[in-house]
Amino acid sequence: MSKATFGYFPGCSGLGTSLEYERSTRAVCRELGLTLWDIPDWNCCGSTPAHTVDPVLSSALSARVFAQGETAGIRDVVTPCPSCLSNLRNALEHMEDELFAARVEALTERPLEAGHSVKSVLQVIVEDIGLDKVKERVRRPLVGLRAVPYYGCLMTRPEKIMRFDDPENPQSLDLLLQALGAEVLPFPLKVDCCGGSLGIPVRESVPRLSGRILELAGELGADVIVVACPLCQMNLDLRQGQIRAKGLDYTVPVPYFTQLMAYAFGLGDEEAAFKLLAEDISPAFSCMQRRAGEIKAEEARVAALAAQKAAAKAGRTGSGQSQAKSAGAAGGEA
Amino acid sequence: MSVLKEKELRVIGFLCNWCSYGGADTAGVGRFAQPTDLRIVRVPCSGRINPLFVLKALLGGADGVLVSGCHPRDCHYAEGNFYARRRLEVLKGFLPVLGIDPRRFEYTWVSASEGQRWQHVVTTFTANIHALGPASFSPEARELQILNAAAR
Amino acid sequence: MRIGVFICHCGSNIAGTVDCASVASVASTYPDVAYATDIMYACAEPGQDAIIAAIKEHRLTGVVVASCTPRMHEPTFRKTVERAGLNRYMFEMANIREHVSWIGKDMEANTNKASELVRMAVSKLRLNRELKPKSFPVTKRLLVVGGGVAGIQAALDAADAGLEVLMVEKQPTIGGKMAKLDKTFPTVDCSSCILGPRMVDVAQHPNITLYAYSEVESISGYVGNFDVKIRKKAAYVDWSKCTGCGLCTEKCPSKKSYDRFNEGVGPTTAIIIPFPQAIPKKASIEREYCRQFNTGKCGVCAKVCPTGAINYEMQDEFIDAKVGGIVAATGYDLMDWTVYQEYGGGRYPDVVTSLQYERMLSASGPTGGHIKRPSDGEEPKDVVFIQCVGSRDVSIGRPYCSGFCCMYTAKQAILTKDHIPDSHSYVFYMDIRSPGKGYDEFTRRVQEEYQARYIRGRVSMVYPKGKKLIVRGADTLMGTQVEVEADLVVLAVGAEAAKGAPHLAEKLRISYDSYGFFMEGHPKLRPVETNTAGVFLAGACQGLKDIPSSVAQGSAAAAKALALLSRDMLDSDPQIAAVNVNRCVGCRKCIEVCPFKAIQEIDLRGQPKAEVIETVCQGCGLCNATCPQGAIQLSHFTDNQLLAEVEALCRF
Amino acid sequence: MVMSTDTAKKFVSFEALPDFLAQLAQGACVYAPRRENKAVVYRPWSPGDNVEFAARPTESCKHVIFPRSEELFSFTRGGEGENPDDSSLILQEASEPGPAVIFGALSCDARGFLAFDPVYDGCGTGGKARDVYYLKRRAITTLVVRTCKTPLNTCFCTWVGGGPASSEGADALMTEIGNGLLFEAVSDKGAALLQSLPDASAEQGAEATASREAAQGRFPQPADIKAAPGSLRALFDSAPFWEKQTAQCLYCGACTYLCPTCYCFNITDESNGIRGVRLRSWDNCMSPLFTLETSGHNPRPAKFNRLKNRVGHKFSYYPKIHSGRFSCCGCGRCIKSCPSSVDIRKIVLDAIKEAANV
Amino acid sequence: MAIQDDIKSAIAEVLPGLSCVIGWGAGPEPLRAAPLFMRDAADVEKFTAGFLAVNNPALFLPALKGAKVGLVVKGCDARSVGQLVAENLVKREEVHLIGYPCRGIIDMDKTAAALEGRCEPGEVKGLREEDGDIVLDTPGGEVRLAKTDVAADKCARCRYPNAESADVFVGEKIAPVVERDDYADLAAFENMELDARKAFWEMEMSRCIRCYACRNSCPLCVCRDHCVAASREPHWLTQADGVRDKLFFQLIHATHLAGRCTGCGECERACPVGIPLLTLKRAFSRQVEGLFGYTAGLDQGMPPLLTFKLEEPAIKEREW
Repeated sequence: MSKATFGYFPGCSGLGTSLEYERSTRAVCRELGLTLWDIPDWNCCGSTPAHTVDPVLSSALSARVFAQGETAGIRDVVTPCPSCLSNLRNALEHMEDELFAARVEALTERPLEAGHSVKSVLQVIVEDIGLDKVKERVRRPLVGLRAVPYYGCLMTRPEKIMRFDDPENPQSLDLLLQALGAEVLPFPLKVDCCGGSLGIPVRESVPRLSGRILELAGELGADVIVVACPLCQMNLDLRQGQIRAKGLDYTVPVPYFTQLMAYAFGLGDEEAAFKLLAEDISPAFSCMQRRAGEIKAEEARVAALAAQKAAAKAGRTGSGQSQAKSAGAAGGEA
Repeated sequence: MSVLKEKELRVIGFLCNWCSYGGADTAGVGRFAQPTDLRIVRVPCSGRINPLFVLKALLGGADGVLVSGCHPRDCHYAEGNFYARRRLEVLKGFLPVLGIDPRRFEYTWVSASEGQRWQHVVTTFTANIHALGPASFSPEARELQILNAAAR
Repeated sequence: MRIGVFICHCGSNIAGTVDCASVASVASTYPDVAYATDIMYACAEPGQDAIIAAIKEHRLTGVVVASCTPRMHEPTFRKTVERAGLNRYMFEMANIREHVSWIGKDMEANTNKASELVRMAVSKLRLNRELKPKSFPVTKRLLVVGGGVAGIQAALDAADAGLEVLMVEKQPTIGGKMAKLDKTFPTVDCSSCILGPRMVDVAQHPNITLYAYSEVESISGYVGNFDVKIRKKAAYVDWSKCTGCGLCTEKCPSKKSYDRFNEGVGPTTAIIIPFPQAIPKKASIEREYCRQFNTGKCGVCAKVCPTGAINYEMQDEFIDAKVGGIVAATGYDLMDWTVYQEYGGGRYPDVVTSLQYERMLSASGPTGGHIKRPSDGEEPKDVVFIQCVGSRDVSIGRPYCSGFCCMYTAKQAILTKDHIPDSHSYVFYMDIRSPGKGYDEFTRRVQEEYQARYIRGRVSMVYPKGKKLIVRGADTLMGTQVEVEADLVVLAVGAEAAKGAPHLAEKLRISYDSYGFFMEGHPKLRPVETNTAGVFLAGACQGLKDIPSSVAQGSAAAAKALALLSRDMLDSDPQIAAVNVNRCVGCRKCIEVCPFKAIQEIDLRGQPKAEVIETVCQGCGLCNATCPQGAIQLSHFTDNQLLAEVEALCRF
Repeated sequence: MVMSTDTAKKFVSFEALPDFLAQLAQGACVYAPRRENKAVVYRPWSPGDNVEFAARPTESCKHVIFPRSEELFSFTRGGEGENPDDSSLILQEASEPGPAVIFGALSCDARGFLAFDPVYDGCGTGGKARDVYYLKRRAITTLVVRTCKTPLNTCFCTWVGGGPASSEGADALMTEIGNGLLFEAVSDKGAALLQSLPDASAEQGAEATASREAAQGRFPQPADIKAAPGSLRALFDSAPFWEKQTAQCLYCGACTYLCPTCYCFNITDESNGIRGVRLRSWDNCMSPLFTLETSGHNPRPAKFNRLKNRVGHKFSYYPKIHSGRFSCCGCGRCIKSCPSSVDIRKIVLDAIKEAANV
Repeated sequence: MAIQDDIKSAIAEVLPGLSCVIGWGAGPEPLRAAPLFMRDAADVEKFTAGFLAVNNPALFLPALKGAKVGLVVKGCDARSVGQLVAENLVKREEVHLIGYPCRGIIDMDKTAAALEGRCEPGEVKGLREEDGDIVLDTPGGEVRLAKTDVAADKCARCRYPNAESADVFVGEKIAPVVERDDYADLAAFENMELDARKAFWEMEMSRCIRCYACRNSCPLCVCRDHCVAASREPHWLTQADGVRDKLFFQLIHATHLAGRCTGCGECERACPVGIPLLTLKRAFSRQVEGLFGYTAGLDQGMPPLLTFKLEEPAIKEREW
C-alpha cells in the first residue's frame, strides 16, 4: 500500500528561500517513517525561466532529474515544491509523445526508461501515509489554532496533470490541519493566485493578489495562513510588509504545513524552523494557547453539568418522567 | 465478387436494427469517414445472432467479424443482448482452440445516437484486422489440396 | 423469381461517390435478377412510379432498392411495391448511402462495396416469402406518464377527443416544473394563472383518471395492448377522505422537512400539500421527516384530521391497467451543480439555483414573493446571474445547451427589477440564445429597459467576503477581469433528463441517449414517436425545450396516439417467429429464453411442441438463435436468409 | 476381372517397396493404408509415407471408387441481364477421374465391391440403369489386396465365403514373406501393374503359399447361416424380437459408412448464387431421414425398423435377387467400430434360432 | 466381484417397478462390454460392471420418456442424467439411479497403443482384472497393463467418481481423483501455435466420414432425428465432402453443448476414426465454468447460455 522510500527533489528554493520548508519536511518525513533518498547531482526542474521560452529545454531539465534518479535506482520521486512538481509532471506527460520524447532525449543524450512518477510531499503524506498515522504521531495538538489553508494555484491544477484532490476546492490540507488539532476556517481563496513570479516583472501584482488573500484571512480572523508552496510563502510572508504599506491592516504568520507538523509532533525549534519566517509566529501560538484554555474550561463546565444532571436524575426517580419529557421537546426544536 | 485486392479485407458486421444499425446510420449522416471493408448484415436484435453465423463467416473466409447491439439494459427487446453477451463472450474464448485469432472477432455495444463511437469501433476493428492480415483458415483449400494431389 | 434492382443516386448524395450505373450493371448478373437500373431519386414520386412500371413491365416478383437506410425508407418502398401488386415483404434494401457513400470518398471501393451490398440484398430476397399481417383488437385507452405541462396537454387533447386517459405522476401533485415558475417568458404572465386551469381540467375531465404520487411499476405487452402495473405510493393519507383542508399541515410539529416543491427554499412540515393550487389537493406524509414514523410518537395529524383520513399503516397499492398507447412526458431535472466547487459547491447559502430563485419570486412561494437572501433574509441589491452552469461544458461531460436558460435568466432579471427597483442585475453569459417568437426582443428589453448588465464571460470564482459574495470572472468583450460584489448569486443550472428516466425507458423498451433523453423515432420526421410502436414522447424528456414547444409536442403526441387508437384493429407485424412442428422436439429452450413469454407448449398428437402466440411475439429472434435444430424461425430473418447474406460474402 | 494367364509371382523387398510405390504413383493415385492418430485410413500415398501393415484399416477403401460425396455435374443459370426470360441452365460434367491404385487393402475390402458391382451395373434393369460414375472408377482402379495373417475377434469373412487370402474382386494379392512381399496378379490389370517387378523364386512362392494356408487355419470356422435369408423374412413382422436386438443401437451411420458393401446414396443440389453442383453423397439406412417421405410419413420410424432393414438387406433381401450372395464380406468393422457394441453376427444367429422356434 | 453381485441385488430389487434397467453386459469381444437392457431376472444375471462399463446409459433416457427406467450409473453418467433433468428433458421421478463407486473405465485407443507391436486389441482373447491391473490374453502370451495407463482420459481428471444423485448407492464412496479440473489437456493443446491448431483440425476432420456417431452417442443431443446436419430449412451444411462442412458440424454440436456438456467423452469414444472431439467441447466448458461458474450435470437450473444476469462481473467487455 504505502511506499516508504522516495527519491527526494528539494528544488532550488529548498536550499534558499524555503529552508524552513526543507528542514521541517525532512524532519516530518523521518518521523512518519518515510525514507528520502536525495537524487544525486540534481538540477533545476526547468521551471518558469525555461518553460516560458522553450518547452523542450524545460522538459529536458526535468528529464535529467529523473535520469539522475534512475542511475540511483529511484523511480518514485517526491518534492515539496508544487511548481517543481508541476514541471516534472508536465515533462513526463509530454514525453508520452514519442516525437517530443525524442527531442528531449536528443538534448539529454540519454533515453529515459518508463515507469517514473512524482508526487508532492503533501500528497504522499495524505495518500501514502494517511492521516490516521499523522494523528497518532501528534504530541502537541494545535487545539485553539485558527488556521486557513492556502494551497496556491498549482497544487491541484491543471486537473489532468496533477490528479490530486478537488481542483477548485481541495480538502487535503484542511484535513491534515484538522488531524493536527487545529481549527480550520473555510477559505474560499484557497486556490487563488498569489501573484507568483509576476512579482518580479509586474511589481504591483503581488500586493493586489496576495493582498486579497491576506485581507480575507484577516476578516476570517485567522491566526496563521498555512501554505505548501515556497513561492506563495514568499509572497504572503516576505512581502507582507510591502502589502501593509499599501493599506493592509493585518499581520499574520505564514508557516509551511510541515512546520506546524513538526511543532505538533513535538520536534525541536531547529526542525520546526519558525525563526526563518519573516512574520513572527509566536503571537499566533499565544492566541492558540489562550483559546485552548478557554476550550478546556468550557469542556470542564459541560462535563460537570452533565454529571450534576445524572446525579440529580438518580436521586429523584419520581419526577424523572417530566424531566425526560421536557428534554425530548427541547431536542425536537433544536 | 470479392474484396478489393490489396485494399480491403473481408470484414462482416452483424448489427441489431434498433441501436447499432442506427448508430451506423448516424455515423453516415454525420459523414464520419470509415474504412470501406465492412459489410453489414442487419438483424433485429443481437440476440438473434447465433454464434454459428460468426463461425460460418470465419470458416467461410471472413477475415474479421464484428457484432454490435444495444448497450446492456437498452435492448429494444429487453433481454436479447444479455443473451448475446454471454454467447458471444463464450464464443470469443473458444476461437483460439480452432486456431482462429480471437481478435478476428469482437462484439460491442453501440447505440443509435453513437455515430462517433461507431466510427471509432469500425475504424479500430478494421485496423486490427489489417494488422492481423488475411485469415488463413481455408480448410476447403487444404482438403482440395489433399484430394487433388490424389486425383491429379 | 424475377428480381428488379434499382440503384438510387439520391441526387449526388450517392452518385457523388458511387458509380451507380456500374453497380446496376453488376447487379444484372446476380441470380434471378431480371432487371437492374439506376435511378435519380427512388423515393420521389417519379422514382416510385418507375419502380411500379418496371414491376409491371418486367413481371418482377421481388424488388431491391439500393439507396438510403431502410430505417428511413423501407416503409415507403414497401408501400410502393404493394401498390404494384407485390407483397410488401418481397422487397429488400441495400443501404448504400449512410453505409457507403457518406462515409468514404473512394469511388472504386464504394462502388465495389455497393455492389456487394446489393448482392447480399438479392441473395436474401431470393429466400423472402410473402408475409401477411394478422389483425388484433386495440385497447382504446392511453397512458400518460408525467403530469407536467406536456403530459397535461397530451392528456387533455386525447381525452377531449374521447379517449380514456390514465395519467401517472410521481409527485403528489401534477403541474411539473411549470407549476414552480413564477412568471413565464417572454410575456411575463403568471405561470400558475395559465397552468392552473389546465390542471383543474385534468382533475375534472370525465375521461381522465389521475394517479398522483404513483409510478409505473412495470409494462408488458405490445402496441394496442400494453399491460401496465401502476404503483400507488402510500401517502399515509386516505385520499378518498382527505378534503385538502390543510389543518394537518398547520398542526404538524415537524417543521424542518425539506420542501421539495419549493426546492428547499425554507422548510416545511412532514405532512404537506405541495402548494395551494395542487391537483389533487390532498395531503401526504413525507415519511423520512415524520415523527410518527421516526420515533413512533406523535400522531398529531391523525388527531386533528376532521375526516380521519390519516392512516400510518398504509401500504403501496398496485393497479393493473390495460392501455393501447403510452405517452412518456417525464420532463427534466436540474443537474447536480455542486460539482462546480468554484461556485462554492453548495457551501454558500446565497448562491441559489434558478428554480430556487423562481420560488423566491413566486407570490405563493415560501417568501411570499419577497426576494430574501437565504443567509440573513435581507433584500439583495446586487444580484448576479451566472448562465451555463452545467450546460455547454465539455469538462464535466455536458456539451449540450439546455435551451431555455438564456430566456428565463432574462425574465428573472426583469422580475428582480420589478420586485426591487433599486437593485442591479448582472448576467454572466456565453452567448445569448434566444431564437423564438419575441424572444430576442425580450433579451434586448432586459438590457435596455431594465438595465441588467450583461457580461460576456465565464465566472471563475465565487467567494464570500463579509456579507457579500465576490463574483470574479472574465469580461471577454472588454478583455478584462471583472469582480462583482453580489448579495445573491443565481445559477442558471443546466437541465438533464428527469431522474429515473433511463429506468422508465428500459420498462418502455425505448432507447435513450447518454444524458437520459429518450430517443425519438427519427430526429426530423418522427420527433414524437419512438422506435417502439405505441410509445410516444412529449416535452423535455425527449430533449430540452421550453413551455410552448412542450405544449406543442404534447398535442402532437396526443395526435399520434389518437391516430393509432382511433382504429378498432391493428395489423400485427408478420416478421415474427414461426415453429416448424415437424422439426420441433419440444425441448422448451425457446420458451425458456423468450423475453415476452410469447411461446407456449402445446400437445400435438401426444408430442410436446412449441407454439408462437402471434400477437405477443415481437420478432427479436432470440428463440431462433436458441433452437438447436432450427425448428423455430424468425420470418423475414430466417437462418437461411441470413446465411444467404453471409454466403454472398464468404464462401469458397 | 478373371485372370487370363498364369502370371508369374513377383517379389518386392520392404526396402524396395517405396520405389515400387513411387513408380506406381507416376501413373495413378496410389491409395494405401496410413496410420493417422488413432485411426488407419486409406490415403493418397506420396514418397516418404509409411504403409501401415500392422493394424487393419479402420475404414474400408470403398470411397476410392464410390466417393463419400461426388460431384455429378455443375450448373450455371443461363439467362442474364438483358435476357431475363432465359431460364435455361448450362450444365457441366464433373471432371474425369484419374486412374487409381488401392495398395494393401484387405481381401474383405475387395470382396465388398462384389456387392456393388451387380447393383451399379444395371442388374435387374437389363443393363439399362448402369451407373457410369461408379463403373468408370471401378474400371480404372487397380486393387492390390494383402493376406491377413491373423483374425480379429470381429472377423467373420469365412462365414460369407471369404478368407484371409481371398483375391475375389481384387486385381492382385500380396503376401508378406520374410523381408518383403510376394505378389500374384489375379487380373490383367493386376498383371500390368506388377509387370515391371522381378519374379519371385520358387521358394518364395512356396513360403507365400504356406503363409496363406497358415493364416487360413487361424481363421474361425464358418457358422452355418444358410438359413438366414428365410429366417429373416420370417421374422419381418416380429417387432419384439427386433426391438430387443436393437435396444442398444444408437442408429448412427458408423456401421454403414465403414462397411465395404453398403452402397446407398442421396442426391442434393448445393448452390451459391447462379452456380451450383449436384452431389451424390453417402446415405445410410440407419438414419430416420433415409426413408422419410415428403408427406411426413416414415415407413421405418423406429430404429428397430431400420436395423432390421440393414440386417435383412444384407442377409436376406440382397441374396434373394443376387443369386444367394450375401451383401456382407465379413470384415467385422460394423462390430469393431460400433460405439454401442452391436454384433451383427449375433443378430443373424439369434434370428435363425428365433425363426426355428416360431 | 462382490460389488457386482451387490449391484445385481439392487437391480433385482427395483426391477419389478421399472420398465427396464440399463447397465452393461458382455460385448462382442473380451475388451468390450455392451449396453444391457435388463427386463427380467435372467437379464440381471448378465450384468457386469467395472473397467469395461464404458457406455453412458443416460443416452437412452430421452427416447424412453414416459416409462420409469432404471440406470446403473458411473459418476459421469449421473452427471448426464443430472443435466437432462436440469433442462427438463427428462423427469427425475421417471428415473431410478443405481450408483456405485467407479474406479475408471478402459480406453480402447490407449489399449491399442499399449499393445502396439504385440497385437491389435481385437486380437485379445481374454481379460482378467488383478489389483490395479488388467491381464490380457494375447496371441503372443499374457500382457499385463496398469489400469491407469489404459483408462480413459476423463478418469484421470474425475471429480465425481460416485454418482452423488443416485437413488441407491451400492458400495463405499471413494475419493475423487482430482479436486478440480485444471484443463491441463487444453493447455497442452494450446502449446501449439494458432496456425498449427488450424492445420491440426483440418487434418483430423479430413478423416471424418459424417457417420454422426459423435452426435448419436451424445446423451445431451436433444434434436436427434431433427438435426440441422441434414436439414435444408435451415441449411447450415452442404453434403459436400469438405473439411469446412465437417468441422462446421462439430462446431454446431459443440455450440449446442456449450454450458451443457458434462464431458462424458462419448462423442470422442464413438468416433470410429478417432477425432479428438472432446477437445472442442472442453474448450467451451472451460469458458463457461470460468465465466459463469456453472458445472453441467451438477448445478440446478438452466445452463448459462439459456439465461443471463444484468451485470456479468466475469465478462470483461473490451473498451473501444
